[in-house]
Amino acid sequence: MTTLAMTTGFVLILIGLYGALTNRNLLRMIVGFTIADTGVHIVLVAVGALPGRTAPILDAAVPPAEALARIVDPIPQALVLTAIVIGLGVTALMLAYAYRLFVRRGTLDIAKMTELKW
Amino acid sequence: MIRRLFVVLLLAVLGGLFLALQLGYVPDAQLNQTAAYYAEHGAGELGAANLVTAIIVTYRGLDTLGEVTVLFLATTIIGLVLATGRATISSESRRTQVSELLTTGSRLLAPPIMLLGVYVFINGHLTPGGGFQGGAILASSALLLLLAEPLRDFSHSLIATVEALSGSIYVLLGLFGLVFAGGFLDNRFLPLGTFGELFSAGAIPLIYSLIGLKVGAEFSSVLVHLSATDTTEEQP
Amino acid sequence: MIDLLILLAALLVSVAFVLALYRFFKGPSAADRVVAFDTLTIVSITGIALIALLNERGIYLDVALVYALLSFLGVITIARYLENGL
Amino acid sequence: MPELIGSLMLVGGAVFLLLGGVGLIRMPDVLNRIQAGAKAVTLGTLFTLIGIALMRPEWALKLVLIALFILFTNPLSAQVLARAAHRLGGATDAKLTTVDRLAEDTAKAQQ
Amino acid sequence: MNAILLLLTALLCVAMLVTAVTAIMVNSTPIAILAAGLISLLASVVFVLLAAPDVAMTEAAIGSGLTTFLFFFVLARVRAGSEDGGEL
Repeated sequence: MTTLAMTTGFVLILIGLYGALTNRNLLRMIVGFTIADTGVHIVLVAVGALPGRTAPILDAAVPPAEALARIVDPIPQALVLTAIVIGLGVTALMLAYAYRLFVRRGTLDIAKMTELKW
Repeated sequence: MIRRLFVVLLLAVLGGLFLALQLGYVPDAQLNQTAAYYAEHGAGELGAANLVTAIIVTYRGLDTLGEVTVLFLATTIIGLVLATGRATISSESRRTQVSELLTTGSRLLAPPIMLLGVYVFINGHLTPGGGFQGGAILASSALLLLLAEPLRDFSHSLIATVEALSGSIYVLLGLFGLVFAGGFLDNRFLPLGTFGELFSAGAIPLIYSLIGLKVGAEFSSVLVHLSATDTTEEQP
Repeated sequence: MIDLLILLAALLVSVAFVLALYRFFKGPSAADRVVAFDTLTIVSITGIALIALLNERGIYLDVALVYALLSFLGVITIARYLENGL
Repeated sequence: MPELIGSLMLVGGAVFLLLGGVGLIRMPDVLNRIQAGAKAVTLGTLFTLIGIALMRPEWALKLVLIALFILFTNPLSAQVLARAAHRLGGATDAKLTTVDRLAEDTAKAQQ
Repeated sequence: MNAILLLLTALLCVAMLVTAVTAIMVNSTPIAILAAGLISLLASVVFVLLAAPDVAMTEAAIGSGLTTFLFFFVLARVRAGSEDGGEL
């Protein structure tokens, strides 16, 4: 189960990067970036998920005394939690820049923005 | 065409790297040292049932402060970028009216969504969820109102006040921890209480609620800034 | 007996999931795809409830709670976009 | 005994979900597919949630809340979507649909 | 019982991969954005399967509503201005 999810995450990163690098529309590039982002999250969570264990939340089902033997690693989960929120901030920032570029140029085609070419 | 070939080559190299990682990966049978410490002592030291919350708010609290700062910066930059973009596209087409059912339904549903957000971040130390999720849910209720009434005026000053106040009190609580307990953002300057009850785990619910309010205000301000990009007059 | 029934239910839900997914990929118009998207989210709620049942952890239901209350926002956004409302 | 009834209801709800999926494939046009996707699937989900509530009575409160939320939100999204599909045009098969009250009302309102 | 969870994981993973390929290959931008939203919804179920309900809740709260809204909002503004980008 863990291996399957990890493989999926890796393939999602590759697919997302392919989309971000080959598309010419700025919005489509951001979509590819979002997919790669999700892939990274899945890989990180899969690294922390030990097979046959349960969520790191202690209640009647998992008393604190048994926690060591029964819970998964909580640290990657905490990292991914913050990464998702930052990811939304970054996506919103990219979209705001794309919108500004569109207002200035009237196009979203990356090939028509030639200032940085040499 | 040559560019696409280059991209495929790059991805092939990256894929080979991933394949090597994947084949060499052996899942651990036991928790590593840090995680084992958190699992063994987290509940007793901090009184939080949700270990992810314990890590985010207390053990790695400084990282969270940095993260909230990054989010604040992103929001501010979005506000700056879009504030100069008010003069917009000329051929603004007329918006379709909102159906009455959506207006009524959104008025009915926005309070429960807000309530769910508050529930999620107040119970962050007991059940899954916490400030970041609760903040996103609060922003979702603002999004629903925005969808139902696109021309509604959201109070920018209210959002800014909530964000600034919760941010300052968050840092202040961290300093309280420094003075009255073990270190910056230590939650033990309030009594730990009984494990598993709502008012337990010291200052964790308080700190996480403040983070929730701050994140919710930040996301709402992003949404409001984006939706205010056209100021062309609308037909009623 | 009960285990078998749960297995049967999981299989049926999986088949429903696959059917809705087929409509999502095929769907001639954009509205078709959005209907499939809506169905997929609701089928996922049942999926999460089943996972909670199989893992014996009631706290997983909180995720389904958030799912049930927020997944319709995406559908409404897309519908408003389609009718030129955004 | 409640466990058995609960699991039977679970299977019943799953059958409704399956029927909703089949309807999504077999129905001729968008509006009919919205019927299948909204009604049958909502009913199926309610059944499965009630079944699980019978199997685990201590989870009943949360499950009822989930069911309530689905009852509130799903009709709303289905209605907004149907309206958008109607406005886009081509939502119905003209041979099968003879009455279109929304178009009549819109025409009346514009006069 | 483990077999069911494995089956669900496999189903979700295959669905995510196919959806990702669709999102990259499809011609119309709105459908690509819709597919990206579907990926994050499916990912949140995968997170529940991987015993990470906190992460799943974050992904469900952010991936479904907020991201989709931001994308479609910019897309609607772009469609109002010109022809490229917004056709269905």
